[in-house]
Amino acid sequence: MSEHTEKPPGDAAAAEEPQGPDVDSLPGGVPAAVEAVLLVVEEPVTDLELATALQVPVDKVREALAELKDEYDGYTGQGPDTGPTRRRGIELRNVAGGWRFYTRSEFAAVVGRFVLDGQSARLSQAALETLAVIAYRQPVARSRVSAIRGVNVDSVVRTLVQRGLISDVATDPETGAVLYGTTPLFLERLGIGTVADLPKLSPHLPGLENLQDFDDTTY
Amino acid sequence: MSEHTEKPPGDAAAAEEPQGPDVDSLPGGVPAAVEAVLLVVEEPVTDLELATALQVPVDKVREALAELKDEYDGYTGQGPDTGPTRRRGIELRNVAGGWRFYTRSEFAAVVGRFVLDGQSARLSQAALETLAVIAYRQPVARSRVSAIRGVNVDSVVRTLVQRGLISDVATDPETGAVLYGTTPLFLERLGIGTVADLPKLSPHLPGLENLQDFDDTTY
Amino acid sequence: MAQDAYDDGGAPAALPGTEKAGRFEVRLENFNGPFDLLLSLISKHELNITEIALAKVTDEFIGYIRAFSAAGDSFSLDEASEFLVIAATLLDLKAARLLPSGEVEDEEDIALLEARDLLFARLLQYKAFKEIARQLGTRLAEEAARFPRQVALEPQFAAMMPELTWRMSPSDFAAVAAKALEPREPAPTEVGIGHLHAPAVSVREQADIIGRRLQEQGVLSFRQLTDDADSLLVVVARFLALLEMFRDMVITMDQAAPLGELTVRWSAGEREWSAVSISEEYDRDDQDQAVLPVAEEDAEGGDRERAH
Repeated sequence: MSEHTEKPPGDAAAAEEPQGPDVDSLPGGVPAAVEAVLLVVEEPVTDLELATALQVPVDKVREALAELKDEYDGYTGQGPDTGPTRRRGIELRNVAGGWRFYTRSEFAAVVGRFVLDGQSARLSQAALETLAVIAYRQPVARSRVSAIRGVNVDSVVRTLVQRGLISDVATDPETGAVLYGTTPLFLERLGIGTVADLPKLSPHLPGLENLQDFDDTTY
Repeated sequence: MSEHTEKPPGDAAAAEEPQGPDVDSLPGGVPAAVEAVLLVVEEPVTDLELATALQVPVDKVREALAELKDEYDGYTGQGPDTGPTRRRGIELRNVAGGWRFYTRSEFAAVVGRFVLDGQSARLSQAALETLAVIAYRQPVARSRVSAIRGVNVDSVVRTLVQRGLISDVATDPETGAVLYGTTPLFLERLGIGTVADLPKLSPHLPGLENLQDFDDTTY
Repeated sequence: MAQDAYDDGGAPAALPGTEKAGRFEVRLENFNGPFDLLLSLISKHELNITEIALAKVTDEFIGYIRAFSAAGDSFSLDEASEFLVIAATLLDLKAARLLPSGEVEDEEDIALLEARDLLFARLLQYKAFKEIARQLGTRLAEEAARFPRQVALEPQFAAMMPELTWRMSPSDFAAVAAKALEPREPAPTEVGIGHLHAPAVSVREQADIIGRRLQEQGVLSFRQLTDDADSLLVVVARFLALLEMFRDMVITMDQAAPLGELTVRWSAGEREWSAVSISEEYDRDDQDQAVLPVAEEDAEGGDRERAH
């Protein structure tokens, strides 16, 4: 998952790892095992990754995730073993294609004091507009973003790369220009699953959904 | 740091008027607030620290901690609002005078499998370069490393900390940012005695003493 | 549809400039780029493609550029030239309106009309992104209230990590450091395509050409004045030149009907007139020879945006 590590040759370590007990038989079962893994993840983790670690079918993981999410939200608990639960200070969310624990936003003021590096600084209007253009036009060259915004965007693009919200994702085969796209961190910061979940642009563009037609025509 | 960013008002606001809403009135109350804080703390946190942050009497925090511990263990839930709960994969433990979440030991095999998956015995190029910047610029804030490398380094820095090659060595007196430096393990791996033994960088580079000049302004 | 589109729904970009003590000022905190300015001008006049307000906007825009020059060191030429790009497009627009309607078989007419459509499409698009950006900002702020768990691994798991294999000598490591610390050139993200652009066109030169023609022949239509123009840019430059000459009161202009033929008449008789007098706003010998920058890529130097 992480780009900063390389696969060890043959995944030997994982293969040799002793099987361990069947999670289903442990107290708390699959949901508890999922919870345990979620406690150590550093970025959203997919149901498939969880199923691999737990060695159970992915359907069971999905079931457990849905159940946990409801539990943390305080909805469920009508089963034979569990009663209704209290809404928790922890939220289980599906963002950027995976699952991760977050603190609930009501407690931001309290929690913020314990987070060392704080949340990153807010983006300027210029950075937000540039980010929006890149998000909806990706993969896109800087010159195109610049044409849409009507100003030079070089330094804003640099800032966004540095903040990890966008990255160069490809090279234009014709011009050789670097093409930018948004990162998983962008999705996470926005709390959405994929780029397809971005709000629709069309309500803001009466009759001009087919933007490609004209923004390819640079002047 | 960057001209495109503004200090989040949250920081200042939190510092100046730590009032916030009364946690007791929020959904989930004190236990939920305690839970939220516990999710983000690196080090065990004491009941007194929690009480200060939450602005509630320490007795209430102790009560909430005891209740939470039981809940996570699957014992409680006899109150009017809550029924019996399932034993969770997360454990709330009191260690060294403070409280912290741990994965439940039954799931060590599963968690271990997850942690090991994708781990490598080698550092990625990104990790290596980040390590190099930190080694030659220490003590240095993550934001500065990110500025020098031009990309977001958050997750690489975490990897390097996890690997024991760097650690937080100080706090920037002005910004409060964590400053990183290399560890004795790093020196050992490289086979040198002290940081001063690092080879001098070639003369075509701006002298280390001048590095401030460019990375504060150019990026 | 067009009208709705210009309704600056809840987000009227405040007019960035105000006349104050005879000097032009730009409130930089409100200013975020040329399109922003154009949008504000347009919403102020509730611009409609077929309305005369377009001329007003154009004039006002030219006023901006003049004021920029007059303000001297407060504004970089970069900024002014970026405005000029927009101004040129606006002038395309205005010029398009001046061409006889119904006679669009002329390729140039079509080009001008397309330029108009292009500009409005661009403005609409920009406005859409502005609104979306606001939504994203709100969303990001809301999300910032949630903190993900991000803590070090429990020691038992950290200990499970495979032992690091380290084959690097101190000098290898220094080489990595040298490379990583090297000041990076701004990434050459695009292949230079400057050579593909039409050369810059000087308003002064064009003024000289049409000025002489008008002096010789007395009355000419805009069509006649531009029939030898080999590019859209020349047409634009000549139009700019006409505006300047009009200001200098050496010509009069007459248009019987909206979109009708524009007739230009030399009104200065034998009076001494030289194109040199009109040039300052557009030709800045000391700084930049590009009079009408053709493409955004030409813009160089730092970021000219006013952050926030």
